Amino acid sequence: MGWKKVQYYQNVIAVLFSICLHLSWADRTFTKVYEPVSSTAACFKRLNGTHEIGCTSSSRGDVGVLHLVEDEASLQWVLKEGPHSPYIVLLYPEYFTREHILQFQDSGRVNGVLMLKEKGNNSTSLTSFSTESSCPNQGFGIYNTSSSKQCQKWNAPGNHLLLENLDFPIFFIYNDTESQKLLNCFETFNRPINGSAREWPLCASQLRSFMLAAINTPTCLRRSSVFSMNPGASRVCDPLGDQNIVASLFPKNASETYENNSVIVIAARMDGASLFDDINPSADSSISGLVSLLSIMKHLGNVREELRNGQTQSALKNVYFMLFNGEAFGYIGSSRIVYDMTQANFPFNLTSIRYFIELNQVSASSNSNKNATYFIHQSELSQSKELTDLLQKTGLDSNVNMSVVTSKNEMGLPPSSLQTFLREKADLTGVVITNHEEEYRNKFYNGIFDDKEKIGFVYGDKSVFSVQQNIAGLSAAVANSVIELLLASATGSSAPPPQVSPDLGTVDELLHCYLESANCSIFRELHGQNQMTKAYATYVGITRAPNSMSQVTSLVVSSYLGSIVENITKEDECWKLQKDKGYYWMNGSCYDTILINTTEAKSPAFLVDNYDWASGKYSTWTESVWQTLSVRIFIKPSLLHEILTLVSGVVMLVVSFVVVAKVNEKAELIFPTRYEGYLPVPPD
Amino acid sequence: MNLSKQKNERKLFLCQRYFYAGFAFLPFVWAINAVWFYKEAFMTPPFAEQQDIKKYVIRSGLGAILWATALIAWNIVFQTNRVAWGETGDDLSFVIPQGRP
Amino acid sequence: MTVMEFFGCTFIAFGPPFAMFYYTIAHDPIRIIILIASAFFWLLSLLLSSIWWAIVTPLKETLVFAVVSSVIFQEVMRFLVYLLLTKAEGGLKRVTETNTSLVDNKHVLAYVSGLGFGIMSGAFALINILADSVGPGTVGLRRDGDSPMFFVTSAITTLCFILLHSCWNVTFYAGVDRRNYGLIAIVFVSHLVASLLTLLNKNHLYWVSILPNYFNLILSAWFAFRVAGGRLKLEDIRRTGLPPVTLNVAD
Amino acid sequence: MALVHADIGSPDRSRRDISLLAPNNQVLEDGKPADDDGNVNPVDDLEVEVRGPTSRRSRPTSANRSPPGEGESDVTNRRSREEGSREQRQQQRRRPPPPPTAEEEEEFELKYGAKHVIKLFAPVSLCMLVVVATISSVTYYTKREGYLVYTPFHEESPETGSKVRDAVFNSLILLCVIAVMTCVLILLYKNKCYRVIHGWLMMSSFLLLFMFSYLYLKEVLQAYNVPLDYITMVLIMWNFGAVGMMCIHWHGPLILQQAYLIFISSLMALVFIKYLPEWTTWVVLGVISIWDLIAVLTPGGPLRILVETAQERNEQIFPALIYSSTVVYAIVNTVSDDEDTTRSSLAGSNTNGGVNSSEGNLNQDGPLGQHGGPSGSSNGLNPIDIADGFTPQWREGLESRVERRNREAVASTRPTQPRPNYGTANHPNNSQNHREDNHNQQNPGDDDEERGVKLGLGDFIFYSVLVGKASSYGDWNTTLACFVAILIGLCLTLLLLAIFKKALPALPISITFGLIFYFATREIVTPFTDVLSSEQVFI
Repeated sequence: MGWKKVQYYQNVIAVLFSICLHLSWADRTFTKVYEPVSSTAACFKRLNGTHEIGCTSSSRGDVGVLHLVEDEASLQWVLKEGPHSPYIVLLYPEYFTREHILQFQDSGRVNGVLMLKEKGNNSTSLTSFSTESSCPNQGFGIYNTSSSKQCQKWNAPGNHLLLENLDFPIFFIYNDTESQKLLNCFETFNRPINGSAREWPLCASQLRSFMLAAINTPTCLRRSSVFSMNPGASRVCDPLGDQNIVASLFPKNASETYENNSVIVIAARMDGASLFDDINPSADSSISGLVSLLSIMKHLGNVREELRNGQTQSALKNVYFMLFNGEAFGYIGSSRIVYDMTQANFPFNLTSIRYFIELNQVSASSNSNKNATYFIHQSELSQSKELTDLLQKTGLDSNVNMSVVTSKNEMGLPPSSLQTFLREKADLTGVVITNHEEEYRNKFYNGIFDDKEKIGFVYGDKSVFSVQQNIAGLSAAVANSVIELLLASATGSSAPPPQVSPDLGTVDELLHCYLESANCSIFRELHGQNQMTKAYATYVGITRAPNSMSQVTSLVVSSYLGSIVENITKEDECWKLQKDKGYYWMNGSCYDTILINTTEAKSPAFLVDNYDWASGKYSTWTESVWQTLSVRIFIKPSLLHEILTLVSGVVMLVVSFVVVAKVNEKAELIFPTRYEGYLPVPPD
Repeated sequence: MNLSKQKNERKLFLCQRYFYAGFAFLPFVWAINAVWFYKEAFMTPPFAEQQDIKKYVIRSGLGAILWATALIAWNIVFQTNRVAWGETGDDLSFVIPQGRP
Repeated sequence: MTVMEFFGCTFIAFGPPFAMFYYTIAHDPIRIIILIASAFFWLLSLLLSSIWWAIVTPLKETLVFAVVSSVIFQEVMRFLVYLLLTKAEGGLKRVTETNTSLVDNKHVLAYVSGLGFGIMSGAFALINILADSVGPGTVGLRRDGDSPMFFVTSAITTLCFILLHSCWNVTFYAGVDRRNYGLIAIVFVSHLVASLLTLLNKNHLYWVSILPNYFNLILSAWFAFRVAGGRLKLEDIRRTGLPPVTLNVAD
Repeated sequence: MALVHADIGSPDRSRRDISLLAPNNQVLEDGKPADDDGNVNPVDDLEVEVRGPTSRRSRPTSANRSPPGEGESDVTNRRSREEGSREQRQQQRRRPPPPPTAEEEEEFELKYGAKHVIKLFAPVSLCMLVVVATISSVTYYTKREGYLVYTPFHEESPETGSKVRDAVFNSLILLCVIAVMTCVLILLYKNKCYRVIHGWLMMSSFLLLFMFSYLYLKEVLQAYNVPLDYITMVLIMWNFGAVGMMCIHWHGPLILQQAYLIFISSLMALVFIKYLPEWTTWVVLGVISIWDLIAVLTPGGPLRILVETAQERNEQIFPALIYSSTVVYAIVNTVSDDEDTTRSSLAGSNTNGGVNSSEGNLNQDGPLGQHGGPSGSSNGLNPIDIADGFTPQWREGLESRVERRNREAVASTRPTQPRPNYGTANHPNNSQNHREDNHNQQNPGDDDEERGVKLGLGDFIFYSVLVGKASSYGDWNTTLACFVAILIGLCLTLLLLAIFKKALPALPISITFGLIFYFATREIVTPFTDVLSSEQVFI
């Protein structure tokens, strides 16, 4: 009862306090002055062993007068003629080209760039947009600098801006209403009237993307460690990295070891990259391969028992699925796994690998009534006739053409995770399946526009030549050939080998999940009901912060390769066994996920003691820490106006001092002091 | 405390103590000494201890100036070469500026 | 960066008051205390009028009522300060040892507390605006007619009001002192007029509001000057120590 | 000669004065039996000095004492009176002056009060300024990074009820700690454990001067992104800290000592602002000022006991944790046991005379002054929360509270003690030869300094906490309102001080005003003024 009273009083006080402790800036002056621009994505800073790339602003943010670059005239205006420099350039993607950006940088008249979405809703106006290097992951592959094939222009449209060090901030505004704000501000205040500049005040903008790191990875790591010793100070950069997903088809008990050439590895990469923070759909760059690998897992998972019975005598003991992360930045994931293998921190080592099948960019939409064609790339040193034949055969069964790229091709092996394996073991038998023979068919490689429209994905499109149809076909083909490989060497296989047929539904749904909205049936079942309605970012991110992309993917893998534990029906029991048995409760049942593992995708460069950062053996990318990323627009007064205000203020001060001083010393005379106090004069 | 209240021996005593204290890498103390006793040393009508006070004031003033110049010189050197020194520069740094080399 | 604008506006608005403070008040502790006290009382009046504004809903819509009521509150508070000072005067007499003028010439008292009123009102009117004026931008992004002169005009008007308050105080005290209610009426009316004029700023009729206000300031200053028995021709004062002519509005 | 002449002038009035003084005999028997011309002067002098310019009645006397022709200008008049008073003061050395009567005391209070109120306004404002400037420029002090162990409830829950409960509990815990500390302090004080206490005081101020200034330096540099090397840093910190210790615990220029005290208290305030949870801060401010009231004014109140003990032991309150608007005499006293040679010389000014007279307790006097605070922190140190790693803040938390405690011990203007002081002070001077006299001539205005108003750093700290917290929300109107409210509160407190002539708590009035105006302004006034200023309407 007494407690009730106390409670009551507390509530009273609570009400009083809650009245007292809210804030409203409704009428503060800065709301008149500044208009924040939301839904922006910033270009940020990354560092490697020797350089820093990306953008940074000054700590207070860079200010400039807005100007829209839409044609040569306006470009010249910004670069030469315009009287109001520095400028903040407002432009459409087609003007976001290497030479323009570099011109801006050299002119010294540009304090920042704001890129808008391309005009209109259809993103088809853009023919190519790739900020990635024209030869991706150059120097990390098997081709060393001496080789002529070190930089083949696989990514022809690539303008390498992702790897430039730009000294002004760049933002991408992906929301039309926000971009309209900027355009209106420009039109109202700034747009030159028939060639003559407007008068002050002009519409200006302030871009804040201050990056804490500097110079290069060793420096910023060193400084981070220095800071971590100081209380209250912060890290300045973090290594890129996340989780690889490694799953095996059959269980392997700890004691047994695989003899040589007894394992098939099917691999794909999970991550993409882009110039801007948090926007990297990379539909073709990575999602296509990822989805097709997932679908292969599902196929093989379904026929696991038959295979297990069939392949007992087979020389091929197991199939390993690998999803590499951070491949876009110097093969972080794969190089780490290879490193672990060489360090014997992995279930098997390189020599155990019989076949290595990698699915790279595999989104093929065929509009004519002939099958889509996929290309099988191999390294010169390790050709494998029977594998390619097999793939071609099974491909035809599920109506996809597989054409083997002849070794006479000058391009060599395209950038792929296989290269890191070949680096350690040159004669590894591996194939890379892609949708391109020479340079990429994907003109938006590792760019912000590499989205579903570019690969022509339409959710629920059942037509024969749709993307999902082709990917499903490819996956079925690979799955079938793996099945044959597993069973072929088996002596006296009794039952006929199982066949899988393209699973359109799964591929369609997965593409929808990864490209359109994470709020799809699969993810909701596995990862909880509250999913965001946009697709997950594919950027690998930093090791400290696990990204949800790999988390949810590992769940998908578990649901395909894991086995449901029948006898456990209660959630808490399932969780109890998570530690030792690797049980995982999802989708209303308890999965045994012992076969599915995630390994750290952090570059070996950060593990090797006193690693030579300049050597370029491993990826050394780190990402700078930043505090705020913000864009706001406002009216900037003319310098003259400011100076006049200041001067008049100072004059006022001086004059008043003089006047008051003069008056004050004459005060006795001006105001004669006769005693007229409020009280009557005291009698003497 | 209020110097003008102090007896002359007292002033001398204080001035002396401050002067000797300054040798413990305390140029600030010397500076204070110089400023604090300046009036006593030069402005007031002469008294017995004034000569010593003068001596101490002058010496500590010189010491302070010496220290100041040395410190400024060192800081100029450091600020200009910090980046060039690389790791040593960072190790020497109490506060490393963020976002620039 | 409009840091320049910040300093400019600060000097415009608070330069003259600071000068007055420095030369006429800073040297005398009692005056400082009186200044702060009257500032505090202005704060009270502001508190009252904002409570009034908060509870009486129609005021929220139309600022006119709020302005009128707050003017009334301020004048009442002015009177209270007068009473307080009168009560305290005995103490003051004993206390002030440095200069007798504070008590002998009561207008000094009035002026000091008036300056306190003014400085406080000026501070509350401008300080947040000044704080927001630091930064790259200035007012005028919204096209619904925010003018880039916002900061400057605010500063100028603030200065006007600070000076007005000290003049009003002198006149007002003299009025109460001599039971001369004409002077009080003058103060009240001129305060009302000044405040109501600033309502025009919303429509950016700056000249319409600022010029009359400064004219108003000149008038009030003249009144205050005469009431305080000020004389301009210093040389003939020197020659013949004429007793000052004090203005009487009532008759 | 002129002296005597001047004095013979008014024997009858002097008698009247004596009769006036008759009631407080304890002083009279201190002094030698007073013959006329000796006894008159101080009183007369006193009277002149008090009524001086304002009361016409005393003009003639001062006029005929000062050389003719200087009478009309007020300034010269005063100067002449000064000289007069000096002469009188020499005589005071020889004869114990009768203490001023109550009303004269009051006039002294008001007269010097006004001066000292300003002398306190300046540092208080300065302290607040430092805090506010830091808060609004260095984000470190507004970031939430942990808590004191005092405040186990961290107000994390979203709903208001539990937040308030947390805040209340936190502040109650704090209050209990304070109470315990106070009692501990009093015990130590009564048992004269001066050495311990002194040690702790040195240690805690050492901590403040080095560790917290170090953190402050670091944060400021980082806020402005200025590189600095360890060598310079070490040198700066070492010099800063060492000089601080010298000025606070030994000798230093008054201005420097005051600067250090101000800086220390603003550091402390910043620590509180950083490590106290949101609402706890406000509740604590309220609770502490209430506690203040109780502890100082209730008969059994610990602080009151403290004050009384201090007075009956006739002990100077020490400088280390008290901001004095004038010279702090405890310094002089501590010196006297440093050095024998100074003793005779010290006897020169009447305060130093006190040293000789009551050598015994004055030797501990220096140290005595210096303890109190740390005794608190010494016991406060037990519950250090290593997990939080806020040992220092923790210790400071305690210490400052104890400082607060000392404050009331001292927040009285000196005239509460002058009677014993005069008595003891001037007694031995009779034995002094006249060499001192010329020495004394060059330091007039002892009386002013006699009457220095002293304010504990605790007040500085909590005022600054309030204002700093108010400013941390970015609304300057609120900050300004709190500032003015606190100053007015301080004014009233000092007025009451002058009236009641006893140690008063300096927190309650100011903090109450401050809190009222904080919430009122934030909730009611600011919306109004924002509307006005956004529409450029002036009232």
